Amino acid sequence: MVRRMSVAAPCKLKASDYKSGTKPVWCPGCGDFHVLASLTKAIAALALVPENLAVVSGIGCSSRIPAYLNCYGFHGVHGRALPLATGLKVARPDLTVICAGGDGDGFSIGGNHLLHACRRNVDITYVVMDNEIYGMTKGQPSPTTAPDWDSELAPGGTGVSPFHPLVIALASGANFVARTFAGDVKGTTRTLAEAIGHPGFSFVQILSPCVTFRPDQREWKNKVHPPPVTFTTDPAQAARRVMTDDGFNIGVLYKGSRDIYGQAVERNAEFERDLDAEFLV
Amino acid sequence: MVRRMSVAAPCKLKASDYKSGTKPVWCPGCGDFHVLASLTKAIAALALVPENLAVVSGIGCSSRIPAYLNCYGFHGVHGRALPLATGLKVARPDLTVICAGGDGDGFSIGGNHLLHACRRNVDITYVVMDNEIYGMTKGQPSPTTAPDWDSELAPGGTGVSPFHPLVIALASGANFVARTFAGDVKGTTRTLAEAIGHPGFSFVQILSPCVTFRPDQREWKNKVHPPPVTFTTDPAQAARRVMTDDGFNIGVLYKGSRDIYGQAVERNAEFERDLDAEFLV
Amino acid sequence: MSNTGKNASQNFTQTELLVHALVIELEAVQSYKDLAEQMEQCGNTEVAALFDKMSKLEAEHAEKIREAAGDVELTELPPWEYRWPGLEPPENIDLAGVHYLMTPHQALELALENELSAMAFFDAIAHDSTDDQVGSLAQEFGDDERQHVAWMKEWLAKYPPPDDDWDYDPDPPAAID
Amino acid sequence: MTGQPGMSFSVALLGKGGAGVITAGDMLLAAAARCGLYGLMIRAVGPQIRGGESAALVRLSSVPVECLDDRFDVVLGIDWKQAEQLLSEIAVDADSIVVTDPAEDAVPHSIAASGAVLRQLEMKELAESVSGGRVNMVALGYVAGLAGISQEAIRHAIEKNIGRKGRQAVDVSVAAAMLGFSRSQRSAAPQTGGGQAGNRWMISGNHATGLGALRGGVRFAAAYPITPATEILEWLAPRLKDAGGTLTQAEDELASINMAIGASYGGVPSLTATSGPGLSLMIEGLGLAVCAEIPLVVVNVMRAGPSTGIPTKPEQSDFNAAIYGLHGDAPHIVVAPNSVTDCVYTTQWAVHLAEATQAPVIVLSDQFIGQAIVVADPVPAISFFTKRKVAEEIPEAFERYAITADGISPMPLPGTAGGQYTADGLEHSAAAKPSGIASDHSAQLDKRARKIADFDYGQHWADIEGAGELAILTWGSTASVVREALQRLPDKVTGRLKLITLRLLLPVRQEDMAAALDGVNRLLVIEQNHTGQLYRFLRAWYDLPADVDTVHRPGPGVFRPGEIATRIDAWCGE
Amino acid sequence: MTGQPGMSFSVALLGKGGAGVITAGDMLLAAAARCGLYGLMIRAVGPQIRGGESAALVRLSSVPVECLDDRFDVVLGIDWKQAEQLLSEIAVDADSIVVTDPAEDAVPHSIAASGAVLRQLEMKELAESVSGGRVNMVALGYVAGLAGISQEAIRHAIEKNIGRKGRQAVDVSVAAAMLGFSRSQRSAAPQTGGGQAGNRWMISGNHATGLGALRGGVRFAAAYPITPATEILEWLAPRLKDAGGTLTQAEDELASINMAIGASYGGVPSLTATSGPGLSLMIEGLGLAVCAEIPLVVVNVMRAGPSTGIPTKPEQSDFNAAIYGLHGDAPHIVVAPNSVTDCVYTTQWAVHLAEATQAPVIVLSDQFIGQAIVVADPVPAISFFTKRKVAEEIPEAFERYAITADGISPMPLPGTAGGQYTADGLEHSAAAKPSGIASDHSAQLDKRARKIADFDYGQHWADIEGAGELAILTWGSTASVVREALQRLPDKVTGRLKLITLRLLLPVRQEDMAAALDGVNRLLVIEQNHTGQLYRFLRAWYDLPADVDTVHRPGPGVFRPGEIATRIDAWCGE
Ligand SMILES: Cc1ncc(C[n+]2csc(CCOP(=O)(O)OP(=O)(O)O)c2C)c(N)n1
Ligand SMILES: Cc1ncc(C[n+]2csc(CCOP(=O)(O)OP(=O)(O)O)c2C)c(N)n1
Ligand code: SF4
Ligand code: SF4
Ligand SMILES: [Mg+2]
Ligand SMILES: [Mg+2]
Repeated sequence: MVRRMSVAAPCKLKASDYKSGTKPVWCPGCGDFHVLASLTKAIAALALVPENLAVVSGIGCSSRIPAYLNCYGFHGVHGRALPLATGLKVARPDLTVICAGGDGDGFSIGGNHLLHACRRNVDITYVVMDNEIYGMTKGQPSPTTAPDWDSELAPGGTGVSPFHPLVIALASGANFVARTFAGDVKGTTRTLAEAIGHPGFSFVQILSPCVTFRPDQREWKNKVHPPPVTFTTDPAQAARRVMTDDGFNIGVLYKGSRDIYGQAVERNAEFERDLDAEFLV
Repeated sequence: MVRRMSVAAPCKLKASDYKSGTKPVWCPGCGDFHVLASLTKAIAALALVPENLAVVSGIGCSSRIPAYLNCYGFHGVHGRALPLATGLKVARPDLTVICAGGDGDGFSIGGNHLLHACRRNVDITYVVMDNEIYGMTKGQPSPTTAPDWDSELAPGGTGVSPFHPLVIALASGANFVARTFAGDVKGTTRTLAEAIGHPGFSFVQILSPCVTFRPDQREWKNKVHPPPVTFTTDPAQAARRVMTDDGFNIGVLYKGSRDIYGQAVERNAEFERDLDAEFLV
Repeated sequence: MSNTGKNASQNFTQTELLVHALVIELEAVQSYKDLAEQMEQCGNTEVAALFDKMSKLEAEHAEKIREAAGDVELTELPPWEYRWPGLEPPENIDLAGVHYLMTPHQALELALENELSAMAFFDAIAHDSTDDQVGSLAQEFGDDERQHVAWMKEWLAKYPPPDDDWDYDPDPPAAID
Repeated sequence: MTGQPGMSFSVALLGKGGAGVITAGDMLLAAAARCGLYGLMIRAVGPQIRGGESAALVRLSSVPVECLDDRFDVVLGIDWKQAEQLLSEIAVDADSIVVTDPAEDAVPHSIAASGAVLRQLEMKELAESVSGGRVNMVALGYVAGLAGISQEAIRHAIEKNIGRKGRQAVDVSVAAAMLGFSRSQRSAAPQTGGGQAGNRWMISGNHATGLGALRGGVRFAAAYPITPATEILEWLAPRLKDAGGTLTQAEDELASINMAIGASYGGVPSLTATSGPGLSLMIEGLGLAVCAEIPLVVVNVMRAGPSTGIPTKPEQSDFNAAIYGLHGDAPHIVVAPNSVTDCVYTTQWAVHLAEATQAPVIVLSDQFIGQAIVVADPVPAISFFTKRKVAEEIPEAFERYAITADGISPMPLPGTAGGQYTADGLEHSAAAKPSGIASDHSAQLDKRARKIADFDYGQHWADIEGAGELAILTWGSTASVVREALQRLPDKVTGRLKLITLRLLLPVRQEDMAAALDGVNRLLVIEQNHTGQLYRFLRAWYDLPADVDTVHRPGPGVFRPGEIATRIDAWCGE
Repeated sequence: MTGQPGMSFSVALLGKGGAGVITAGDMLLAAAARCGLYGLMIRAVGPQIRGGESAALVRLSSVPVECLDDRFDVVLGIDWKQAEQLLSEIAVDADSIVVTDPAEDAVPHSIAASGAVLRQLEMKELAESVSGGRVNMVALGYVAGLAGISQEAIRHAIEKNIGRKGRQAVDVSVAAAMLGFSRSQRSAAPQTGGGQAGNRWMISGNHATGLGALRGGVRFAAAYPITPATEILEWLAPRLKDAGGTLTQAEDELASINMAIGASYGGVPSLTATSGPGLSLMIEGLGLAVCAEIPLVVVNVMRAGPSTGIPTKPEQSDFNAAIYGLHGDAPHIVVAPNSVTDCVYTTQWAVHLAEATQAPVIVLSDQFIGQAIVVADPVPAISFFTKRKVAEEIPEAFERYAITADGISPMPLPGTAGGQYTADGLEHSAAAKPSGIASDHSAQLDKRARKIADFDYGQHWADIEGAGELAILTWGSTASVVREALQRLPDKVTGRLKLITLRLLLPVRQEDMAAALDGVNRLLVIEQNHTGQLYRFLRAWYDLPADVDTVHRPGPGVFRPGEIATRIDAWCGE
């Protein structure tokens, strides 16, 4: 009556085996469906064992993704996915940890954790499904929304210029930086697989259209294009490139080789210190 | 018995008139004394009327500065100085609003607000007294601390690379970016005056030694030097420069001319909308 | 990015062709199944049924390819190693092209588009291939797709095109978090 | 239709996304208003953002109503695709009419088993017979007919709702509605014509909250969206602008509350609105406002908790967090509107209290109150002569945190010469200097407590109805349900009953309560949460009769008046 | 010296920054321990970070002591520069000895007026007579002499404290100390030799907390520094590493609590420590741990509030926030150590409770308990056999949030095949799928409440001493003061008295309390805050005797045993 898969067993699962069977709440046409497809394909390509993979998220349409995957998941609170993922990976370095969410979750309320996760460089992959909007709360501007986009909360536009997540990631020390377009499942799959495989903190911004509140984003498929040059290993150069591009360059933009946080620690060592002795006087 | 200064009165106060008389809690030799001196000089040079100036801060040694000034002040909670300053300036655009604090307050717990304050570009000046440490809590590493700096909380160092506040500010859209050294009172005074005068969000990082927990920072005075080139108006170029400099370039690094948040709003208009009418059915 | 060169259709081996053909169909089976589910979730049962039917059709097709392969072992490649003419396998229905209020007509148009691109994919190989055996196999697959195209067109004729305001939803979306 | 005082008629319209049941419900409500009826509507949704099943739960009545009925007179399903979960909130019985389209699936088992009368209506067919016609309009016409609503009123409601789309669109909709209407027949619906057209409001609680805030003088709002509070902020955004104020979208709730504090420190009455998770993030800011003595209104529209909980459903379970959540001894004010329309008044009062006491005020609304739309009598504007005790003339030895008799220290606004001081979350002396001295700490603690405890809240602290030796104590959205439950009970029960609805939850009003409970020997506390939070609070702070009972259950379903009437009846008979 | 059971001797050493009074106090304590005494020391500081006046308040005793005395036997001022504020905490009387350096300013008026015996000691001069000698060592020798501490013990303490600086440094210090010692004379200090050298611990409450955490099995800590909790984290940092665990510094408290939740989800017992402002920021995370059912220990070392308050001073005023602060109905556990040494036990127990119940546990310590250093008997290690109910074998129809009899659902750890599930802060079904259905919500609410309410807390919920018809109820650092106060009262008073010290603040233990209060007809609740938070909580949740009195006052000063003895005596006589 009990099934117990050997952890060491070779894993030959198909992409569809990584789906949980839970029906997404997403609107048909939402880019997040593509991301789900790409992610399962990337995981299958990497032959990751479902029970050794954990996907952690915050709150938002995009953040619902863990429940749709056949792996360990944590649907945390809004904006705190990265600390959750950090704690998990530091405590359990044997797991593959992916953190996922939206632009509101990751760049607005969660912006500080992005800075510090990049800096800390724990070996996790952070996937942001960027639709330039708060989808789940019905369409308010996010940090990546264009300043003139009209909405109920900001009639006539916010007047605030969008910020550049990739530049922020580069400036903060992310070890792998890429941008993909959700509709490009093949490219996204490859980039995700590469990001997961790359040591340290990997950041992947996926342009993932919100068909409900941003029907204009259906046009993105005609706008994206590969970057004019291949990735660099110089963050300053990468940052400058991204700061001046049109936002629709897709592909891997930067690969670094910084030290990984928490890898030096030897784990499960015997407890050596006599704690009591130090208090004796 | 009451004194009531006319707001329009010409203001010819000396720098010392901008001190409140409250004795600082700071350690003698602390760089923050220099910052206090520079700030009062800058304010005096700008002939700001004390009651039309507000200085807002968070928590930390550096964040104690409002109480030492003769102006309106707000010593808020840790990390939230920028939102306080933002609310105040947006609601009271007639005031000059300066936000001040430390590297822990501004870059660690307050990091997200820095991102978004830069982006929003409200007309305030943000002064960070960076001593690469949490002074007030007795010496823990901050986001700007070198990775190998040994401390009780991070024995042997954090292993985490410091992040670049100026690059973050540039990437997020700050409208004026400068770095000064506290010990250079003349340069700091001039830069602060310029920053306060510059419209939009101005960010000034002041290298301000903590003589108690970082006695090594007494060496800073021998390390700082003016930047090799003059400031730029291209944020991408500025970012690249700062990402590759030695961290001791001082001076104005960037001046922008982005739209200022909240300036378009017409204030104190007569209330025109008949609110009741819209509910009638 | 993928190698999308024009000559990509020239040098397929037989096994490669079979693998590509199989993957095209399997992807399509999955995509149609996903879409059928999505439509079911939205109560758009008519379109759901159509997608379901498409999925079954593609499954039959996949079976046929497996048969054609005989003893040849078809190992799947990492997704990015396939050589498709566009971003995606030709018969991979565009998940973004759907809408919860879409009509059967639109669903069929989508399907037709995909059958056409699959057909073009095989036709190109049939035309360009320097290997006769590969060429004729591709021709065969292309003909199967032609058959599908014909069916799609037939079905399309049965469903009226959508009204102008087919995607009009008088109600606002729901906020759920 | 229930046999209650006032004729009430409850209709549920169900349909998958795109069917337009919410719009139809909206129009039904507007049409009813036109006929002089009152009413209420809430929207129930499945888990999907788009395309999922949803329901408009509409109640019409000849007298004002502020809650749902226990049962539905009419349930109309445009389809029944994924209706199961929604149907758990829609009780039907043998007296109910269930309307279904023969072209769709059969009615779900739970409905069929209820014994309700089934009526077939070819909605799809009828809609298709009008070029461009929609099923929801057919449905609207049909139920409006059942409810005795006039054709003119239907036409008017359609016009109002979609008039901006042009003549053609209106005509098509009206035509479809009339087809539905023509198939319908008048049921025992409430009397129409009880009021005059054009003197009713149609308003949601969240909009009412926004209105109260504006009336109270709020001119700065900081916003971070969260269900079910977002509409307050979205409603305010353009209107604040018109009023010469600002709404600023913040990066998170930590920022939004601190922005509001900053603006208020500058002298501008300020507000932010949120729900449970956001309230949790605002706790530190609330404490700062307490200590630095900054007026501030935080509206918390409660949803089912804990944590993310059930965002689209109501619960009265943030009571404890609002009352006790702040660290340290942190006196502040908590008020709660007790109906959709009361949001106007209570929010305006909250602004007044915040400004007058220089303290943060939490307004505890909930998802039901916030998102329900009612047709009600207009809420008249009142004036509290709200005025912050501002230090305009600065005496020589001015002290910002001076110890005053009423505990309220005059506050200089930036720009006032000579008033310069540093507001502080550190404990401080009267002169606003940081202080760790015991006497300063206790003097400031006393003062901050006193200014709130001694403030004159007048009769607004509670709404008290009836008299007798039995009392019921409740608050918030539950109050309307209890009020209606009492109307349903026989005089011999209600004649012995007093209803106390708390509007002021904090500070406690011990004297007022003692007076209210004078002669009461049994008390029943009714609230919608798992642990009886109000009940425990009352025990902690008030002297209650020896015999106290409590009715509490969590969300997501709201209480219904019949359910509560039964509970009260049983309790009275105990 | 007071005439209390056990001989106690209180010494205050004052001096401006650089004078080294804290080090001298530390050595005094260590030397006393060497002589078999017990003791306690706290540090009092002015507002300056460096260079301000500070004081070491040391108490030595022949029996264990866990609180300060009301008065000081000896006050030694190396100087009196900015002593005024500190002196408010240092009561002297005609029996006190005040030691002053003739080369410094005269003793402050408040001291001079007390009638205390003034003694001159040329500390500066004596120190200068030894090359490299320091005043604080002269002072140490002098007060050690007064306390009857042996020269050997002084030498030993100096050696231990500065031995790493080399022989020379030790010799100089010893020489200076001996000069002071030689001027001194034995006073009526406690008997020394009551114990053996080497069998005492010298430990602070914060370190004791760290020890308890490690003993309990904590292997992950997330840190954001805050006074007065930082020492817990700093103590843990290297020791966790040795134990194969990790301490990660977070960017803020929102991150630290979520990191701890993430680590614990992974199966590693986790902790974070903070104080009031940080607790406020952790409230949302605590709610997540409740809903997703993740074990977690949060130590909150209370300081005076509200807001930033008085960071260096204790207060028991975060009680409400810890108990009630979470939004929604969010059952969790709150425990409180009742002495410095009890931190070891209570923290270890907290880890056990968190792991066993899959819930967050808040440990409410305070600045006094946390930063006081005691000389005490070693705290023996105990084992709770702490074990999380882990799902190791996954049955076919496994449900993460299964409804079980004890309310505890087996939890699969990542890596367990077949156990894949998504932990969620959204309400969910037993199968861990998001759910807004009433039955799922109430089943999970019931379960989460039950697992905590029904857990077996054994006798640890409270420490109960004595018997009688009068009872005193208290908690935390106040408990030690009350305990000593009772020792000072005559048997005819204490013979009627029962002392109940709550260790488990939440959940409530109604049956246990009923048993404890059996036969009690009057109750006195003692706590250190402004509003009587515990008292109100007890009223809310427990059936108390009709006659309940309350003693509560805020910080910053801690209660003293004489003060409390007087209050109790008066209350008994009422
Ligand atoms: C603390 C808190 N604040 C606000 C919310 C409301 N909320 C839920 S999702 C969301 C925004 C989601 O935007 P994004 O991360 O871009 O996700 P999307 O829905 O666009 O995929 C907000 C503000 C919340 N759940 N918790
Ligand atoms: C919410 C909260 N967390 C932590 C603290 C403790 N704390 C006070 S100051 C400080 C760090 C200050 O560092 P920085 O801003 O660099 O100022 P500095 O003292 O170095 O000038 C911390 C962590 C606090 N007061 N509030
Ligand atoms: S609202 Fe937008 S982001 Fe959310 S599921 Fe729908 S399309 Fe996707
Ligand atoms: S501790 Fe450091 S930062 Fe703080 S006042 Fe002293 S020198 Fe300055
Ligand atoms: Mg988004
Ligand atoms: Mg610092």
